[in-house]
Amino acid sequence: MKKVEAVIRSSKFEQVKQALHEIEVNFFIYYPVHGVGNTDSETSVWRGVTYAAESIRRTKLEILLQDQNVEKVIQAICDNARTGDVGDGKVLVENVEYLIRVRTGEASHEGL
Amino acid sequence: MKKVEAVIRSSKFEQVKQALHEIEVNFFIYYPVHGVGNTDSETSVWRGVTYAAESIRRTKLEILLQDQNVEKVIQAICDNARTGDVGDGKVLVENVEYLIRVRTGEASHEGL
Amino acid sequence: MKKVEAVIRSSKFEQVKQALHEIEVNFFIYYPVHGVGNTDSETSVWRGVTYAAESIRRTKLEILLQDQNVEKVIQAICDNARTGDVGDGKVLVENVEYLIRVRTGEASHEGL
Amino acid sequence: MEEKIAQIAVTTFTVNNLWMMVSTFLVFIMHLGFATLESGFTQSKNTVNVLFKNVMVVAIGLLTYTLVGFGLMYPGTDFAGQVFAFGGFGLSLPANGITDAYNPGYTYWTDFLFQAMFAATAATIISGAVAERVKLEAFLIFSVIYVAICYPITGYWKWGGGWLNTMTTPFYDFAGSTLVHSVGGWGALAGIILLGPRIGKYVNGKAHPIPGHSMPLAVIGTFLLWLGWFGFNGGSVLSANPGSVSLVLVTTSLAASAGAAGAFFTSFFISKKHDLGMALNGILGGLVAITAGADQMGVTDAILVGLIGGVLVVLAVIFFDKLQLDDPVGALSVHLVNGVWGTLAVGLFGAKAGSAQIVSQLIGISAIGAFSFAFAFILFFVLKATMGIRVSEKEELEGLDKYEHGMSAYEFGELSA
Amino acid sequence: MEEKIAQIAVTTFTVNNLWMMVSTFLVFIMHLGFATLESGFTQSKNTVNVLFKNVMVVAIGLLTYTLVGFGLMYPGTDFAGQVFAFGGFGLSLPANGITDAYNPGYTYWTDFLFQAMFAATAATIISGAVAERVKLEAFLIFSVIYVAICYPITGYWKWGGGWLNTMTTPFYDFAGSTLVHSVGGWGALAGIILLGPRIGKYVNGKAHPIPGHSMPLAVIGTFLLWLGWFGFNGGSVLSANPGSVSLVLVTTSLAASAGAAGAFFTSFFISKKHDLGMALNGILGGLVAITAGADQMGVTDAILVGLIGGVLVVLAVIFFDKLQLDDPVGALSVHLVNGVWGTLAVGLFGAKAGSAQIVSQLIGISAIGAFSFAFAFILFFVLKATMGIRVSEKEELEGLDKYEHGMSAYEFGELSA
Amino acid sequence: MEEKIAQIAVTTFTVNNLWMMVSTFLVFIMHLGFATLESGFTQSKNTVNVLFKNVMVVAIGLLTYTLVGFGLMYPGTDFAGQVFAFGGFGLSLPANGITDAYNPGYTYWTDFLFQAMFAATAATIISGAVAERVKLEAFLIFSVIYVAICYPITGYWKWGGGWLNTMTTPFYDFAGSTLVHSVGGWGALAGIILLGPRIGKYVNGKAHPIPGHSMPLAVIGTFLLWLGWFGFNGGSVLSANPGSVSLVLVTTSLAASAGAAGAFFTSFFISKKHDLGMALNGILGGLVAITAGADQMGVTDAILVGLIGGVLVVLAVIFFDKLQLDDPVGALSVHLVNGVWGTLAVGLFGAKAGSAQIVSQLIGISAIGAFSFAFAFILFFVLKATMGIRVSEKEELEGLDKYEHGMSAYEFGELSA
Ligand SMILES: Nc1ncnc2c1ncn2[C@@H]1O[C@H](COP(=O)(O)OP(=O)(O)O)[C@@H](O)[C@H]1O
Ligand SMILES: Nc1ncnc2c1ncn2[C@@H]1O[C@H](COP(=O)(O)OP(=O)(O)O)[C@@H](O)[C@H]1O
Ligand SMILES: Nc1ncnc2c1ncn2[C@@H]1O[C@H](COP(=O)(O)OP(=O)(O)O)[C@@H](O)[C@H]1O
Repeated sequence: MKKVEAVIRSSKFEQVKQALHEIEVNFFIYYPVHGVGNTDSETSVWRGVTYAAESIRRTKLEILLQDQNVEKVIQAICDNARTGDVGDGKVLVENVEYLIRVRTGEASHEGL
Repeated sequence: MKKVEAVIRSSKFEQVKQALHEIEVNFFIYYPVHGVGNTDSETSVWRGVTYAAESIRRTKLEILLQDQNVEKVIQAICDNARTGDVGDGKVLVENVEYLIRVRTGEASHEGL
Repeated sequence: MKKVEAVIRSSKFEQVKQALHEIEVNFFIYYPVHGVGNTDSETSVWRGVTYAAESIRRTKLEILLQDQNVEKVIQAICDNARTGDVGDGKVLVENVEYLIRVRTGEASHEGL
Repeated sequence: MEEKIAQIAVTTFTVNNLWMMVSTFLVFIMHLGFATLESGFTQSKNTVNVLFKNVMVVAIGLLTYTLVGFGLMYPGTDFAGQVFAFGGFGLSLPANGITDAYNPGYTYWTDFLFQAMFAATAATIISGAVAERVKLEAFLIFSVIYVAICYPITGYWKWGGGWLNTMTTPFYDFAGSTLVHSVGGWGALAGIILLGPRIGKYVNGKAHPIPGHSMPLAVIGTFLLWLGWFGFNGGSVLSANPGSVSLVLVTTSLAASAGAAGAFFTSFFISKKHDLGMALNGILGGLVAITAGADQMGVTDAILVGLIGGVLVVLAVIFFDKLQLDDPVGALSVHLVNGVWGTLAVGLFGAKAGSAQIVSQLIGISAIGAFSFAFAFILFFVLKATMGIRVSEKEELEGLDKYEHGMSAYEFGELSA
Repeated sequence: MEEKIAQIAVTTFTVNNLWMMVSTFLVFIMHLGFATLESGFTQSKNTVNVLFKNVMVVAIGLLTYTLVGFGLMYPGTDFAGQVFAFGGFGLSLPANGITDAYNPGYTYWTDFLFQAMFAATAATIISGAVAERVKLEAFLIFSVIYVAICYPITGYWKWGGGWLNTMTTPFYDFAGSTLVHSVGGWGALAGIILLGPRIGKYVNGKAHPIPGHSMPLAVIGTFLLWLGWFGFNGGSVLSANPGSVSLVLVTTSLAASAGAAGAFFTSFFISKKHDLGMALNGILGGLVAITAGADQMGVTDAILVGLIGGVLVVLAVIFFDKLQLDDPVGALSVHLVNGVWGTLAVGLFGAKAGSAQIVSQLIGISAIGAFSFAFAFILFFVLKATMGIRVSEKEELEGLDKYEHGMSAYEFGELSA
Repeated sequence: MEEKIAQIAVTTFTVNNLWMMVSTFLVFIMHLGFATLESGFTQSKNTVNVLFKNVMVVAIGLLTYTLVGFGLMYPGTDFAGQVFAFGGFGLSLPANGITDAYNPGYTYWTDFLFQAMFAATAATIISGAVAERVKLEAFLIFSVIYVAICYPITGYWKWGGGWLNTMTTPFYDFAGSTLVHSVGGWGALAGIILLGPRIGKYVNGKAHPIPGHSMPLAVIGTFLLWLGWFGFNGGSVLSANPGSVSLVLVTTSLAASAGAAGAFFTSFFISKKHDLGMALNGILGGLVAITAGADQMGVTDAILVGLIGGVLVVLAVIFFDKLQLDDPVGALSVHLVNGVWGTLAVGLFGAKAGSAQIVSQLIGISAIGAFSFAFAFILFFVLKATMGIRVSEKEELEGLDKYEHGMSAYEFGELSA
């Protein structure tokens, strides 16, 4: 089983969520993170001083998937999170040894 | 060494923490996340419109463990995070290559 | 490719960020977490009751790296996040199967 | 002895003027009420923008009203019964402007400041309705013109002594259900129509709620508005007359309370939850509704007018969502619907009730409604055609704070990181 | 000439009434103070619930007091010296209700509104003490009955001219340390006992702090309460008498300041930290303490009464925690303990000090305490036996906002996501 | 009849005193304004600390002023024209202290309380400037001494009847651009110099912004300060004189509005963004600037004085950053720069304009500036040498709340976890 982690623009989150639901990916978690990196230059101002924001707000998604679904999920995320400007984010794939469903205690190596 | 990640109901967090302390698991991190998934139906209301909350608040724990301790930690989490209703969450196990303690710089493959 | 995850004191974050930039690590994400563990004893007070704060605020960094860069990044983090007191945090290394850049859709096993 | 007796008139004038100054402060604090209410009911990514509009509208509104508005609205007694009149630019202290020869209730300066605080309210009402998508500059230009020209003209029709005031059965609007609140409400309607809904608000014809980001701010706003209303209505007595002012305070409070109760029960009936946002809007609905007849109602009248106002707010919010008119803070339901209801209620309840009055009320509601809606629509339309009135999609999605202001309303990073 | 002289009385009446109206506004704003203080001192998962209670208590309190309370509390002079009396339902303007023949200090309407704002306070005090676990409907029903019946009855004993006022040495409670604050405090105690502590508050007999979620809200609340107290105490002079009112404002401010100082030093001595929550409670403790004798104290008396009040608050918070009486916002320490202390202080400090007065104060404290505690206990008990007064464990753990209100107080997702 | 006529004087006195009490309330609420503004403009890890300082400064300031300050500042008419005088410790009601024989405008108690609320302001201004790094105890000791001694001495020079008031062309400072705001500003400057900037504020000579954590709090603060200024300036008329007070309210409001406009345009010109923080500071700058001559300016004068004030604020913020004087909330730009500007403006605009007045204004600005800067510098220096005035690096980085107070200002864990 795999864990797909995606760091995307927060403003694209709703669209990505819809796209995931359309391909029947209904379970995942997400949370806000700060991204440091190449981004569309955003100038911030505080009390007369203009400065480059050193980090930007991004949303991170974590999705647990059976191996065969990884491909299409990545596709869905990339297609929907893309604006074409620098700063669209990254998706990565990690291996998960196994997974337990708290409610039942059942464990699985392929995903639930 | 393993990393156990658990996504549980926030309202069960205190109980899980106590249970972990009881089996001498004293170090971990946690943070709030939004869970999308099968949950006990929660209806929200905003200005007269009733709608299904599209995500729910969950707490995610990350615990680094020596391989032999994984079993009992999962047990403790499942036993204490369970309500029996849909939405109790998931626990997953990942492999960690190695770990460094910042204070001393010492590295370990089994855990500290 | 590797993912380095570090949990450090939030007050050391700025210094670590500068150090990472100096060794040309310009891309990463970070977010606040609660750490449970051995820490410099912090006493909190609420309405006359003194109690040990059960968790402390830490910042977690996630950095994706080509394998050969892991070493020096860990070094930079440890050197700059260290105060020498208990509670300086941990750094861990995980394996990442592959990475996709959302903007272009290009995938890589070594890092981008 | 003679002198001492002369002092009586001065002291009486001083008391009246003191009350009007206190009322002015109370109306002033309504602007903080609007700022907190509107920012509480909108998303945190647009909070700086909402606050900025509310701050600048007060400042610019006061300056504009100084320059043009006051002269248009109160051109002086030489211009009674007309449709349009202008007393000149700027402020100039008339002879006797600081004695009771000017007015037994207040000095020229107090008069101006009290009226100026009112004027800025109309623009502020609109700011909530168009929030989270309107271009800042376009909105500020709109506000300047609306406060400088539209609000004073319709205000003159009644309070300035214009034609609505000289009809056989004069139109009655004690403190501005129509002259202030509906005028704001009609402007809001025009803005909402021309702007369209926020992205994601209506998906496949269904309303998709976009919850506000801070209920404490919304509650602070509502209480401050209620407080301010004591001056808004109480000051509209235009003197400290003990009987009249204290009656107005009682009807105002009871209508607000009944509005809360009306919205509480209606919304619970509909959604089976205790909807705080609706309770707050119910209070405001009750307040707007009582405004037109606060001095004409008895205790029971006031409670009924407020109660119906509270029920109407809830139904109106749902109704406007059906029409896909996206009003983030409920400005239409509170200020337009209850402005109309309250004005009409003067013909149905209380001392002035009667069919002749109903007709006059309908004339006033329609005339002012038509004028101010048309004015606002044309103005927004011209702005839309020229500079544009809506921010880009990208800006709307990522938040107006980031692009227009280069800052966030909140920085909790340091705290929880 | 005659007419001008008659104007003197009218103007004097107008000034007095103006002051009482201003005081009414100040007491009104205390409700926003309570709303912000109580929500700041409780957890964010229950914030909507806390705010909702505070908003509805004002609205319902005003309506209830209109219908029943005012008639019970001020039945009129025909009912002097009794234990129970009722002047009739609703409000009806008496002859001369808007002239100084009714009262030299205010009109009937002002009288009612000032008193009604007071009445709602007692219920609001309770709302903080039972927060985070009480069922909303049960609390609202409790409030209605408490404000409609219990508060007016004990209020009548003293302020309405009942038996406590006609004793040889009359019981003295200037602005309500006992009649308002203790009455709220006793009700809070009954509620706390019957509800039990919040889950997790006492583990193995040790108090486990549950910190409040927003110190800025708590500070806003405290300052607004202090501001409101100028009207609460200052208005209790019942006229604008320059000497009396200004003395009351000074004693009130100095007691508040001394309360802050008392709590500051006491809590630093105990915990070696600068405890903001305690400083805020110290201010409130000082304010409650001075309330009974604000017009009878000199400068030094006021400072001492406030200082002791501030010390008492800190000790009482710790004491109640020892007894496992879970009071999230410190309502018992502030309103009950200092209500008793302040009432007693009238017999110990200032112009009325003396043993006869001490006895009278003790009689008043005990009689009103016994009646209101019993009333509240029975009422909560009946509610507990019938509809239940506590939410389910699940609801308490996940937050009342989610289940009772279907919303969160804050939505920062958009911001930081 | 005689009696009725005597009542005229009493009633007149009552009205004047009532106005002064209302002004006192308004000045009081400025302290909440400062608390919210300063906490909004600083980081959330230091919020409890900022709030704590603001709360305690009011409490301690009132007590201190009771004990020493009032006697130093208003020693009585026997001490006219001097440099230093002392009327005695504590408060003691003079004969006729509660009639118009004391003063036609207010009682002794009102006098004291109004002045005491002013006094605490000067210390509060400093608290913002030294925020996020000053040691709490050191700051509180500083405040006590500053409010007890420095502020009253320079205050006496003018308002207490000292030498600045008895010059041929007396120095003019209507409500305290210099006597209150600059005195606070000079103290702030001394503190900033001796403390040094916050860690990370200036890196390689470049200013690195440290954004404040809550714009809603900052907006609440600004509106409350504007509200409070109605009492600060309006109350400085020292009676309810209708013409004078209402003129002052108008000039105050227009200067505030023009200040917002000035800062709005200047900051947009500089940064191409709509800088909310600057707009808020612009309002405050306009208010401080008009304070010295609020009763001497016409409508256009007031607008110009405020407009220039708003422009100055923006330029001054940038200027002080160039000098690496780290002022988290802009206290120097608002209170010091505009305090000086406003005082000078009395010689340039309005009824008193003229070269003799300019000279007197410069004398007053310099004398008071020199004295209060020197006083503050020496006092901070002694504190630095003895107990230390700055927290440890660790404490500053992790936040003062954690170490000095053992708590966080916000606990949202429960909410979003
Ligand atoms: N090596 C990395 N480790 C962790 N996060 C990264 C890494 N590289 C990029 N990111 C995250 O992805 C975001 C977008 O990536 P970036 O490289 O700036 O844009 P693009 O992929 O369009 O070139 C960054 O803001 C950062 O948060
Ligand atoms: N595949 C997944 N990837 C990531 N998170 C998941 C996944 N499945 C479930 N979760 C998280 O666990 C929570 C509970 O899971 P759910 O399936 O709804 O309940 P249950 O396990 O009781 O059937 C979800 O809200 C979601 O946040
Ligand atoms: N096994 C673990 N799993 C997850 N997080 C941990 C683990 N051990 C430590 N941490 C995190 O690192 C922080 C510091 O670690 P700690 O052991 O207290 O200090 P030190 O490494 O200096 O001995 C802890 O607060 C905790 O958040």
